[in-house]
Amino acid sequence: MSEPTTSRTVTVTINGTMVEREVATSKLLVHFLRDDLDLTGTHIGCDTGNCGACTVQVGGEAVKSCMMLAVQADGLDVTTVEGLAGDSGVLTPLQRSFGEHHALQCGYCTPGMLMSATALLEHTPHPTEDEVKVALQGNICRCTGYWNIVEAVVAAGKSGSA
Amino acid sequence: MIVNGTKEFDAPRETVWAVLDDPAQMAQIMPGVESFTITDERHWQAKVKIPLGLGGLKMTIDFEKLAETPPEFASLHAKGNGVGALMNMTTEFRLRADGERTTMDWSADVKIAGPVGSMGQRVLQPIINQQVGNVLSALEAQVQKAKAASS
Amino acid sequence: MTTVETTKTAALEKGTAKGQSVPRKEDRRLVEGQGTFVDDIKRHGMGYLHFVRSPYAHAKLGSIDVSAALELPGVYGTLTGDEVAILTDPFFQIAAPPGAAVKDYALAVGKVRYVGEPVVAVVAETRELARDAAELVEVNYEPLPVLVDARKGQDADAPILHEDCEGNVSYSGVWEWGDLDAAFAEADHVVKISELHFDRFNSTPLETNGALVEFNRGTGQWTIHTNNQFPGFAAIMMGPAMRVGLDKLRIVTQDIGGGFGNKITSHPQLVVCCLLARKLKRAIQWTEWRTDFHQSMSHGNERWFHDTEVAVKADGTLLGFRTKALDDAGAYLRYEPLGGVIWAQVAPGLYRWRNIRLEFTQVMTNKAPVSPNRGYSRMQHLWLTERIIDIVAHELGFDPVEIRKKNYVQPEQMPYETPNGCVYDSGDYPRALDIALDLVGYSGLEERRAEAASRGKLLGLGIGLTLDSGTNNFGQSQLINPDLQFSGNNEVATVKLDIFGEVVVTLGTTPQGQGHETTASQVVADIIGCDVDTVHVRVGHDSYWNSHAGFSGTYASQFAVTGLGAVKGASDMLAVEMKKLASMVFQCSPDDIELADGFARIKGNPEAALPFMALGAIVNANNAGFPEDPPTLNCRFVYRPPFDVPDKETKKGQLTLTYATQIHACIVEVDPETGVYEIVDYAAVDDCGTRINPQIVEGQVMGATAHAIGAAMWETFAYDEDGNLLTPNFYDYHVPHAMDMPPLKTGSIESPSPFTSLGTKGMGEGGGGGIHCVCAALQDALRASGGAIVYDSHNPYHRVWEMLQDPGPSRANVEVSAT
Amino acid sequence: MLLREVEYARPASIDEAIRLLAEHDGARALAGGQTLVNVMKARAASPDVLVDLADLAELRTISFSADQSALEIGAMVTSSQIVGSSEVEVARPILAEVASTIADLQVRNRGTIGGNICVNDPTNHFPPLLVALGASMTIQGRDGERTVSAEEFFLGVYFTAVGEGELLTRISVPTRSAGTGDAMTGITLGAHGTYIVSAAASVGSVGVRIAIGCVSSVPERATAMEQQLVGGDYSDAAVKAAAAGLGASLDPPSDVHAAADYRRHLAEVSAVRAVLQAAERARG
Repeated sequence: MSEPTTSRTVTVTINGTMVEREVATSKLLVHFLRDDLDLTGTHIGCDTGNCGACTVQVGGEAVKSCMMLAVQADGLDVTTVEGLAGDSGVLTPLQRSFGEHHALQCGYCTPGMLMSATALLEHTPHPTEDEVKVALQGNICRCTGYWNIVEAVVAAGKSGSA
Repeated sequence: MIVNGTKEFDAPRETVWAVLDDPAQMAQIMPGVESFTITDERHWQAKVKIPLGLGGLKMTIDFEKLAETPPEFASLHAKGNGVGALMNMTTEFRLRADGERTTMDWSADVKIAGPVGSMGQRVLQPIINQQVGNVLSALEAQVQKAKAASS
Repeated sequence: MTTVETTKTAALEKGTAKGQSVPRKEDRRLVEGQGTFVDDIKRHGMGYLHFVRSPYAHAKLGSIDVSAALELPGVYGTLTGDEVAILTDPFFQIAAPPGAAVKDYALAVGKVRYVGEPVVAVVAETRELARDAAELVEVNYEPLPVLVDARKGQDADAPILHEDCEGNVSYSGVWEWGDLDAAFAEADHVVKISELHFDRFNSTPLETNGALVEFNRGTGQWTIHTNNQFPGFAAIMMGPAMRVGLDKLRIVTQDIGGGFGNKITSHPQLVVCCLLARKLKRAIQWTEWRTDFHQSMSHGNERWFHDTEVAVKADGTLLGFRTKALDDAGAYLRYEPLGGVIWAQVAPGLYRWRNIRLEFTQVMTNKAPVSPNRGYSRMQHLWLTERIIDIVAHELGFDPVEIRKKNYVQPEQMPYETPNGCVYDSGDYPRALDIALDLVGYSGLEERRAEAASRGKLLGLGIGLTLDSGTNNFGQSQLINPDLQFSGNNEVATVKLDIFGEVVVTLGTTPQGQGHETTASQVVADIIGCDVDTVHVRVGHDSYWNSHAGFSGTYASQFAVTGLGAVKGASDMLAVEMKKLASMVFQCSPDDIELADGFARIKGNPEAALPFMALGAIVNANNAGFPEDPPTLNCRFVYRPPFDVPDKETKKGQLTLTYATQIHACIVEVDPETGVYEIVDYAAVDDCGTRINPQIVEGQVMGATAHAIGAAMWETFAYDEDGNLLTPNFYDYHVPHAMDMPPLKTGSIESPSPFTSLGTKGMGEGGGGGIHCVCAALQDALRASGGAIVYDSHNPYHRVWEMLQDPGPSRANVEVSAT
Repeated sequence: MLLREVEYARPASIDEAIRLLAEHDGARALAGGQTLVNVMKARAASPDVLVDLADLAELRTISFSADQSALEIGAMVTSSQIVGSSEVEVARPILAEVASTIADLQVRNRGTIGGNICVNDPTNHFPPLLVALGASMTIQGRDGERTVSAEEFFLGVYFTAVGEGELLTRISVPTRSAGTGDAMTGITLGAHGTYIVSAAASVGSVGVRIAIGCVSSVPERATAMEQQLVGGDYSDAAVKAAAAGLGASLDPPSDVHAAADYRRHLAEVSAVRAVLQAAERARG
């Protein structure tokens, strides 16, 4: 039996570490990550779920953490940009490719782009240019015009795993 | 945004007018009225929760009767304040008697501002049309009730 | 990947960092999510600020009741306009009368003048609570008639925004150079265009404005962590308003999520944060929402051009033009009316016409305030000149390519002085155009047109040329307000050799993605003789610790000139000191010393070499027995471009130091049934003189292209008649995403600037080349279906459909007469 | 960006979900949240209780009806699931084709077909498509379940036949028979963007069904056009002739993206294109 409450205890595995916290049911996942857990690599660029700067992986899929309540992530695996290189500090081929292809300028959209592209490469290791564009459609970048980002993801796919 | 139309009633003009002229009956035809206060014969206030499917929009609406020529013409101003929304509406209607039937020409100039207005550009007009449709059906029902009561 | 092709026409120098696309120093932290953006900064006990904003475009403010908000547990306090009016003075106005009389405060005082204007600030323990409390603030508004259309701003019955101004005009002036009467007498044709409209939009950086402000009661000093991109300007605005010296305002920036000029005018909100930090004795955190940004911050200048007349000779020679520009400044003058002069940096565009007259009027309206936006004010003007060229070509039957080439300033004329005394430093416009045309496949155009027609599509080619004037001469502000005490420009850098041989650089700039850490390192490395990795450029800007000057900041395409000029100057000084120090050690002449590979060594004797670490250690830790006036290895240089104050009578003078060019060309296909169109080919060719880091330069060109395509096709700040913004979020304000972008080819040539120490030119803004070329391409495509004239910079599908349905109204805009 | 306080429950069964929806005033079902959470962020609407359907695995399946005549899609099936479903590919591939153009990948990963149609935003993809396909919806309440046709289902923006205390459980789409062709087209704001006008058409042995989106608060059946096409002549000229007058019969909204007249025109163009493409597909 489940009765309505305004706060709940959630257990989420974030970047491989299990976290148990009491959260308000009205709290968005993105605020849980940024404000409660200090994982500030996940960004906020709009109020309406259009920009994708807050993209994280939940259960292996790219989702926008501003259109999801923290309580909805209960029991799930969440990966943020901080979890890509992990404790080893070794950048993923995709992260390196972003640098090599000048796929970022201000870097604000970058974490969301990386999370969307990482999910793509996990499903489709060697994507075509069109597949990359489709996967990144939900991520807005205002600096690069996307060309170098698409190129970086395609190149990461060519170079091997993500 | 201006919406307008024509509505026919199978009721005499006086019956229709009586419904439209009575704030208490008006309260019956507005969507989601939770409370209704009559300040004086020209001013009244309604607290409404407009049902929007995803959850209601609460608003306090102040009405002011601007002009009337019984039993054929009236104009009304409504100013609504709610969290996230602000509404300004001027509406007028003209009743034409047609024997035992009545034809109403109506129009409303609706202005919606605030976050709801800005969030909902793409759905605002369909929603307003939908609410207008609801009001007109409720009015029809109310008129029929009044007609039945008076006969 | 074939969408990007670069035509390299300048060989890279070998063995130097300069000219190489070295990897960016910024990238590592940013791809790891370890950048520090303003909303990432937290302080113990900080209060979150939420603004109560006006739902009305124009209203008198009645009583304001904050008591219910204050009663909510966890609410720390509020600030109202009444308090602001007591605690501060109105912001300094750049305008001369009539605009000078505008009273602009950090919160609305007495009246609100646009939807979204901050009226009350509420601070609470959490973000959520601040918003809840804001909903409990009761504000009484008495709505007033609204002015939305600037064209009605001077009507007798127009609502007046600022009663102190006696009208809505913020600035007006006549700008005339050459002999217009003679030009029109000489002309064989006069082309008249009754109205053109440049639409309102902005670059919408992905990170919105924000701040974390602390007040130190002991020193009376504020520390303002913010993403303002021009702290020097913010301080000039804030200090006098807050009645404190500028040194009380420590402004700190770190990573900034895009700016594009839109993050210059956040000073009103920063003042609110400062007042609340002092009042509530706690750190104040403010992060603007996207909707708030769209409704209230830094829209680009909307501009009309009326009664344009162009004098043309029978052979296509353009003699001159006259027009009346009407600029919409929005509700307050936050950086305006500088837009009233900035356009004059590019008065003739790329063309040789010598006779120009422009009556400029700027009007205030009940819309968001206008402030700099990538290509600020020049974009609007260049759009006019490009529209003129294409409309003249269309009406008189000239080829748009040939008429351009015929009228371009020619490479052999460089440096070229424009009719208003600006000097175009270098460039080869015809060659750049040829490269762009080649990249979009111009030679096969007619075949492609026929092929598209066979599929029922209308195909058109357009060219858009743009000048990126870099490094403002702030003396131009005196042309709109002779009393202003601004002129010239400056920027500062410090370069020091640290104790273990690391080179440490501080900049006065506040980059927002332009890669200053990287390019500065490249310049330093070449001069000091070390590799780029040895150079450490401090991230961000701190007005307490970074050396800075009055015009420090990142705006107006100037880093490659002023920023790098300062870096080069300081690096040269340091190199001299290092050589001197080495010569003292080796007992030789400084001229015998060379700096290379991290060593100071005697030329021709590589064995006699001191590592930089030794130099750093000697000066910093082992300096007993030094002579008088020893080297400090800690050098500061202020770069100052050689500007004079422009002539206020003739309005002539050098307004800008360098002129980079971008030439854009595109091919569009229009579906005549719906007006839907698609860009099927696109090329941008850039010439910004010597490129320090070609990849970064190309990235700027790409970004400017994307902004322009967005503005041409989708992005608009449209208002209804009540002054409500109809596009306050990314649903309705559609910015292009990855699937929207056309294939892009880029090319470049390098015409080094003779006026700068590195041959570089300011670049990065791009001035809307994409808007110009999309307009031209649409007009070319519609030629086969009614011959509509493209009269607006923004052409959504429905406008194209209207022009297809009935080209009449657009055609009625244009008239050709023989003289 | 910040929600008002809201109660939240996560039932383990459909019955429990229905009980929660029925017992709590102002309770709303939370599916993928790709619209509801947004609306709550703007505080444009504030449900009092959210009933999260995440744990109701039985609403996440795609299967065939007992007689194989229909595809049964659970209300919590996401757009991404539809895109990747082999059942959909076999039985009604248009569903996947359309689902793959909804919003963006992140939204498709969480957004559900049930949420998409219960919201019934006029710009949404599924409502006109399901009307054209002749789908039906199963709604469960305390007193059992009932089934309504797609036309009866859509009542207005954010309004459907799902009443208080009820839950949409599944959508039944007839499987494609030989000689059936489906298509959906329209004009969007940017590639795969928000629809300005949409049109869905399904051509089959008994004729054609056409539904227009973005022109009113519910998908509009183009019945007059359908009737003109009963003869089965789907030539370019015939379809265009049949569409004449469709625009004039509509009363679409004007907004910043399109004036009403332009929408009327686009409705005709889109209907023609959808029917032509559907007919071509019907021919195989």
